[in-house]
Amino acid sequence: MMNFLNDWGLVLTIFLPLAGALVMMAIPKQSEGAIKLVALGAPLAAAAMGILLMLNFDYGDSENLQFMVNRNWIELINSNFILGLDGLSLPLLALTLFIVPLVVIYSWQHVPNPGNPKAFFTLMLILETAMIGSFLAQDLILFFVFFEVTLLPMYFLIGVWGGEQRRYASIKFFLYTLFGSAFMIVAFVALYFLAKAPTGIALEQLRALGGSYADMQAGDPLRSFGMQALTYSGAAGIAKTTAIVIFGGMFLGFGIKVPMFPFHTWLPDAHTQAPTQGSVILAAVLLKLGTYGFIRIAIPILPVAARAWAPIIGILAVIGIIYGALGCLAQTDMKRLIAFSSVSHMGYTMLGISTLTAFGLNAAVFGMVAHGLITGLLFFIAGSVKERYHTLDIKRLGGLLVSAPKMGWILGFATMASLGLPGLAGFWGEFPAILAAYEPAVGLNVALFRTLMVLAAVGTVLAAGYLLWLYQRTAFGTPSEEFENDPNITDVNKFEWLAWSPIIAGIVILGFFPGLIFNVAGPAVEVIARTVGG
Amino acid sequence: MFLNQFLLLSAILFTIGVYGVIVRKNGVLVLMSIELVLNAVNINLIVFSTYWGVAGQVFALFTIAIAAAEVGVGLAIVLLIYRNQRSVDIDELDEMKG
Amino acid sequence: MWFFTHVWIIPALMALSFLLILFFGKKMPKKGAEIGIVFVGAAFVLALLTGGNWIAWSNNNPEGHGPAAEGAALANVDPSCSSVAAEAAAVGEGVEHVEGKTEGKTAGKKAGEGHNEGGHSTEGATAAAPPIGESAAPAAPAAPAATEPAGAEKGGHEEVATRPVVSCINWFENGDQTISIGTLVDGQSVLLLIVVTLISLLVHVFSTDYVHGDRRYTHYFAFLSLFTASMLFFVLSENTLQMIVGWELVGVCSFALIGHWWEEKPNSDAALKAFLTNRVGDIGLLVGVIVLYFAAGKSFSIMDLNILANEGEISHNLLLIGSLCLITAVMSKSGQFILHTWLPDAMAGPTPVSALIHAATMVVAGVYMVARLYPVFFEGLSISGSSVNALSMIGAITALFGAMLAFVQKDIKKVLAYSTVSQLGFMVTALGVGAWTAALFHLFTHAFFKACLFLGAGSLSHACHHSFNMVDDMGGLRKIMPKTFWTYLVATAALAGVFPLSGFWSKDEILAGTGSFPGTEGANGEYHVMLVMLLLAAFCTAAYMTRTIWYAFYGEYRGHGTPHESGPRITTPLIILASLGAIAGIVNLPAAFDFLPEGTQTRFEHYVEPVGLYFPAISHAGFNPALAVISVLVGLSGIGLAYLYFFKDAFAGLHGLAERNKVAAFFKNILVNKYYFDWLYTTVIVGFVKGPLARAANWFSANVIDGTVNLVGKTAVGSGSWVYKNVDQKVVDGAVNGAGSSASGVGAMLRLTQTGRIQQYAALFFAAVAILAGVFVVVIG
Amino acid sequence: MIATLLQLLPEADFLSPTIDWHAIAPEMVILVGSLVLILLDSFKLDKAKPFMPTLASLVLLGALIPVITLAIDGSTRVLFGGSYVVDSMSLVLKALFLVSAYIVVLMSTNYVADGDYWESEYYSLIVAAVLGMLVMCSARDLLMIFVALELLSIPAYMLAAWRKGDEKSNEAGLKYYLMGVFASAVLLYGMSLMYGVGRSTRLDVIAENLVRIGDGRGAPIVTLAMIFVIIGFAFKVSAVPFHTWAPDTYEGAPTPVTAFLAVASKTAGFVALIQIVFYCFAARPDIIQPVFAVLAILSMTVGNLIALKQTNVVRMLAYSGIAQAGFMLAPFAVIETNREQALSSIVIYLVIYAAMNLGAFAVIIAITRKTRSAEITSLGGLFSYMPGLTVVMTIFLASLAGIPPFGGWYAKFGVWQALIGGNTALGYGLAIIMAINTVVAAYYYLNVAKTMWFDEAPDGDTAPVKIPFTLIGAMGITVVATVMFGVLPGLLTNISDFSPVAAALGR
Repeated sequence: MMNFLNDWGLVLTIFLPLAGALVMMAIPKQSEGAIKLVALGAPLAAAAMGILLMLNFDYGDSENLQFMVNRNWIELINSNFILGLDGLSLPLLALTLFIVPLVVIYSWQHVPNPGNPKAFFTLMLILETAMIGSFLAQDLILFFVFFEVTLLPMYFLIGVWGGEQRRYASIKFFLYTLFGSAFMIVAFVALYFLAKAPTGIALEQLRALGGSYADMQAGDPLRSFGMQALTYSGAAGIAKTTAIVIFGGMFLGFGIKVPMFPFHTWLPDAHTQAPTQGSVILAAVLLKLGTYGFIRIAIPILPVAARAWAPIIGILAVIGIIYGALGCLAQTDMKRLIAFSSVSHMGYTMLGISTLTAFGLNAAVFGMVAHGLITGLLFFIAGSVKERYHTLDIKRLGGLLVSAPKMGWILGFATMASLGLPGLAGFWGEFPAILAAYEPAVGLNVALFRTLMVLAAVGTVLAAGYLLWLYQRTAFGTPSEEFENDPNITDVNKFEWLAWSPIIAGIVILGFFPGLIFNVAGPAVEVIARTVGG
Repeated sequence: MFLNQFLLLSAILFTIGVYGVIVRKNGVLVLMSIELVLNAVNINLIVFSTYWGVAGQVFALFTIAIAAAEVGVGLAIVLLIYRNQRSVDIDELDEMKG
Repeated sequence: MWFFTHVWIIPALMALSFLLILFFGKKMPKKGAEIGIVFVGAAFVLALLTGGNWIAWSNNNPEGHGPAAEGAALANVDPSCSSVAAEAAAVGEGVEHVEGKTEGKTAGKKAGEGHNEGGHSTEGATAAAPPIGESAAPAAPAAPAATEPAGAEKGGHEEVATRPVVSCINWFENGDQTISIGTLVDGQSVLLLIVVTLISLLVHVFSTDYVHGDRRYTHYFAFLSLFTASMLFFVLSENTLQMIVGWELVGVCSFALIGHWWEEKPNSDAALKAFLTNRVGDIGLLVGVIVLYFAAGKSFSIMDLNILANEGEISHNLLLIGSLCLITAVMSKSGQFILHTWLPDAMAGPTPVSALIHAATMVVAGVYMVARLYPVFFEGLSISGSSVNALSMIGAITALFGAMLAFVQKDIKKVLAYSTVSQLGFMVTALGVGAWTAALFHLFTHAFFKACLFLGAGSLSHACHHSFNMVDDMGGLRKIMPKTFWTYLVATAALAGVFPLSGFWSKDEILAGTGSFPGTEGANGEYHVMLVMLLLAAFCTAAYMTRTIWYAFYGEYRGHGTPHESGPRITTPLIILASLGAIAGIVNLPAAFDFLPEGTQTRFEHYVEPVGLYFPAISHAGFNPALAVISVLVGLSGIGLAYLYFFKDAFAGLHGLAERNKVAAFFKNILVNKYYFDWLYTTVIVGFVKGPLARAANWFSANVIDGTVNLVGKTAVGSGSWVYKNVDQKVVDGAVNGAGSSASGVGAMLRLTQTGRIQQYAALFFAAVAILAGVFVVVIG
Repeated sequence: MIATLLQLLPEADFLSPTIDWHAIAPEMVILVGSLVLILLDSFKLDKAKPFMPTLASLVLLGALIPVITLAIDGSTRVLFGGSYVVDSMSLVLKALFLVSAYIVVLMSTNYVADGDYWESEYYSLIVAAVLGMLVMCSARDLLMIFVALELLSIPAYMLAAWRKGDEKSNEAGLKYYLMGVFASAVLLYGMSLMYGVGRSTRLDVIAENLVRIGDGRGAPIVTLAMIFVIIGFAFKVSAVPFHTWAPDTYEGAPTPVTAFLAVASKTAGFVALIQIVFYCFAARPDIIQPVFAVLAILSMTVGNLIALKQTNVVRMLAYSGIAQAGFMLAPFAVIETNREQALSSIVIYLVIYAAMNLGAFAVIIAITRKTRSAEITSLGGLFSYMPGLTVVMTIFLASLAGIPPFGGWYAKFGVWQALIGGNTALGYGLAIIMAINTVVAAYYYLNVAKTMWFDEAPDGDTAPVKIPFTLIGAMGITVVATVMFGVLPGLLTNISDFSPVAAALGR
């Protein structure tokens, strides 16, 4: 069993959905039942695989990669097919495996116009494979490939099944991300050529990786894309300025994906235009690719540059927090408001990251999962509201608690969770991040970060502000006469219950047992924090 | 030897040919201008071959042969065009642009 | 011991009740109310038992002086919760562990049961139980009355160290820190445990009648349970992080209950306002807790924090910053001046809720927190020996201004609300001047009579078609609703501080605590200003309460319909609360009353006020008859004046003064408009943030940033189209010239390309050749 | 009689060269094949018609066999005193040419048959052009290269004008022809000068002499010669500003021919450039690096910018091809510092480019069978009635845009690797410019994808059209190749690792 998992566990988890997609292509368009069955079966199979992995995961040793798979891939550039699961990847893997089946369930009768479930689900399965892959890849090039593969399916999900402005939104989303990743890959290649083998203990670790590293001497060119190897090398032999420039390339790539403050403008359009399922996946998982990239790649591989960039990231993060919140306040469209709130929430994650401390990074990891669940739920609800009211214009909504009480309460729950209510998941992404900012990694400007801490704390108030205003204007009050007794407006139906109740449960459970993530990710991020000297 | 003079001559020929190519509207004349250019090349080759052995002359022979072939094809195409639109004024051929 | 280590069962019970009501409430015959009542009743019983145990426990506090004894007193602090306490405890050691083991086992077993009944969210407690038992070991031998409690009676506070029981489990590990969750049991928490459960129980009963047939009857009870659970969770918190959680959860419950009737905009507005105002204060809470976390050497543990602060391990400045931050939190949660504005609006919620949350329990959370972290404030604000500090200042101002505001209200609940504000001001002042016990004592008594007053008001409106407007819709109810009347009267008297009702004792202690009055030098400082302001406040209090009595119960009935006395489920709680409000004072009779039998004075202080390493050595002002008399006189004069003014129509000149006199009108307006704070907040600040600022941000996003991006895109496409257009347009005769003028560079070339003219292509071709060749020949040679 | 005649002759000192027939077997097969095609046609005119495509394919695939055997043998073979070399790289390229030509034949089969064009000549011309390409792969001599170039160009001129009745086709043919002739004239002039300064037509000899001239600093005439030669091929690869012919010719020529030009003939141009630059001009990086930098930047930028505004798919592909050529030219600019990777990255790019571009043209041929127009708008709503075709086309477009997991990404990645590996300011600069251009390019590729997926059919006609199996075959091969190269680039890098070859160069 264990051997099987070691050899095939991760590979299967990644490619089962893809297999499902291929099977689906073979199914004729008409037999929707079969299609949906496959669409649900494949993610569930992957999830089952993932659960097996998590059961056999050695939590005592979560700072080390487990179930490693290491095969030759592109010898010429010494880029290998390396997969691995550690405390950092595990929560995100879990998140992905958790969300996608729910999305499928939700789509069971909600396949958006213009229908064609076959194509819809095929794209979604491909997307899942790509997402899982990028969380498990341990080789820069492999990561890059998976990272890019997420683009096309999302592009089509938005463009074909999206709203009015879908063409504009989809192409904007695509080009934005592509722009970032173009610089990212350049940065990767530069790393490949410049990184050298380190000295001392790091060298021993490097040699322990075996392969071409086995007999490296300090100062030898590394010529590797392996994340581990590069991490051990810690950008040895790269001049500080060069390292800072390279980090800049990655910063573009990941920062746009997060999205960080100046690069965030694609997000509202993409979210607003995307179909519900698209928004959910985008918010729940895709945005996390950026933050994950920072924690997994940019910071450990370029520690020195990371320290140089940390203040900038911190400042941008806080600007994002405040700015996103203000943006929310100005919105009239429910979905757009939620989208802007993502900018604000990811700001906390980035703030946690920018502290470069174990506490902060850990908070960031938690923040990713929490934001994934909560914002995912919010988008689900927004989708259902849209479906019933055929509008998301906040001014026209209202009295949801009257017309659809259960949905109203769930929305209330989601908003509470989203504004970082302690006892629910959101809080554990925010508070520790703010806390970490009080005492950033050694050598960072303490005064600056404490200022940021206070500003971030102020952000929590704004968050409460826009979320509660949203809730008041949508749920409280009595429905306007145009929706007074509209037959379409029904309460939560069984598919929605199936899709939502797990998320709700997850939010509560994580809220009361934050250890479920903190304890797993803790050791992993602690190693990273140590490499940065935090 | 008067190497420079020969090179100069070939250069002049080359330029004349280019000029003809650019200004002549008649397809056939354009083809003839091309011949000029090719001959300029041949002069070069012959001249240099006096220094570096027969390779140049062989090259020149090849050039002549291939030039003949090219002009053959060229004439064929010009003829084709003449059939289709009763004119060999290559300036009228601007159906596709941009 | 078992009760102390398993006290978590009590909040767990309420949480369970919440879930049960949520999921099955609708199907129950009584729509879930019975579940709530049963569980809260159980919780109350458990709380009482815990209280009893605590009394027994602290009666057996071992005699002893100095750090060793005080260290030993901390032996029941689970080392995994507080390392500092553990070290201190290590000082006083040397006990056999046999009984400890057995203790541990039983504890473990019981914990098992506790787990079963405790339901959700308490897993792991079982795992935690054995260590708790272990840690309990040293305490065991103390049980057989080792030392004579009688000896511990002299003057109330002798050097007998309290033995807090702290037990916790590992909540999560973050980075290299281990953060625990658990319970801290000592006099203070036990006190609140009892108060909360009791009032909650009564309110539950009251509500069954009051909100009968309500739209969301079940939700209402669900949230009552949730609130009780969160409040208990907060009260028992072992570390500040836990405190934050409880703090926010009660906030949400209050949000939900204030907005209970959310169909009407005002209610939802009030709910939002309450939540947002609290959020503002929470900035302080978050920052303060963070500061203190690092100050205490990366530990949230209250024990660590208190002990370190107490022993001066933490720099004064850190403590100052921390305490100031926390004070903002107190201001929002406990409705202190200038963040008090939400509290009166919060009366939009159902009256029982106001009684439970906005009078008796939640609003005192701020007070409780200050008391809980007292060393921090004591050191940080250097309360001892000074004569003014932020805490006392805020408290005093609140007490006075709140009382004045209460005058102009028409709505009886608003009156009570401002009265609450003012009374909270008393408590905060007390804490500010170092009269810790007095503050808690007042919290205790105030809970009873203020709850009674609110429920009374509820009963009134129940009779008067749910109107609270005492000026227009009430009057002359004395005869019709005798029970309500008498209970209300007693509670009012208590609030006004009439001897010998509970209010008198607690208020008097606070006044004495200011240490300003000659003869009370025993106190920690000399806060003259506070004394004066508090006396004024006391005067106003008495007066406006009399006013309410007049409007509500005397004169002619001004409302419509025929009011009637409320049913037993409403009146019983009233009676219970009133009687408690009357007699509660005896639990802390001054030490000076030595004519009373031994062990009857200062029981409250003895059992509630901690002594030991984790609490500052505060001194207590002795009882001063003169001051007592003065305070009573002030109260009575207030009553008297109001009586004359309202009942006997005295000072006729004053009646309708505001109408005639500009000055008076001006002041009245200020009061009516609540000092224009709401206007400031809603119109100015919120309006600005919501309006221009947000719009500006949005505009910036839409036009500037997005614009630049689009601009880049446009320029790409634009230049594309430029090239395209110019390429496409016919160049009539410029071909040769253009080709010739190769100096005009690539731009010119682009213009000349792709015209469809072979010869222009050719021209371009050779031009490019010429340029390339030329340039390189020149440059490189 | 003849014997006596022979006796009369003086003792000739002519010794016939020893020819390694195995080495030139592929060329021989093609040569014979093309002759057979012509003869068969002239004897059995109409009976043979249907078999022409099959026969042509057989010839092409047959030529692949000796290529493979040579590859297995693996040894580098030098013929004709070093002017003809068969090494691993040349074999890879030959295989590439043969396969692409085969795919072109597959595409042409129905296209040529449906419109009544001369078939036999068509195929024999294609095969003849392939012969030129094969020779090009091994040529190490100016003369040889020139002959190969003309051998592959002249048939192309005729093919471009193949639709005799169509004026567009004629125009395309004439433009291509004239520009081509100008180019070869310039090339020849350059070659003649090069012969003059290099004292030989053999590349290696020239290289030696180039270094000697002006003790390394060279002379103006050297620069002139090099520039002229490079430009001669820059035309072939349609690099800006020598690209003008490409869009018009592509648009006018029969689409299969366009595919042939866009892929095979362009590749041939690059092969020639590789031969000339790596085996000869590498001695003067101070000239070629800037030249190629300029050409690369101009090509990718101008090509992309103009492509943004195209309304015709074929024209769009023409400009995109110009931009792609720019990407392929970039590595030449770091030849001095990063020779091996420069070489292999170019070859890898060529292979992948061939796969995805041929595929794209195949799909377009299939679509135009229905829409009868190559306007982008006419692709509207394709997804709704021909989803399979749409997906395939999307794959090719995505690959052209360089999005994993399709081959294109690795092609670009390789170039980046070469550029940055050079670790020169020029290299980094090109890498950045290229990064930006990739994004610009993505826009117009996606624009086509958008039309197919998101828009509605212009005329409500949504009846799917039957696609001949040969076309499906062509698409199948190219799709598989595109995806394989993207997912497992190792397959490609292993065979195109020319470090030994490149190491041998010049040094």
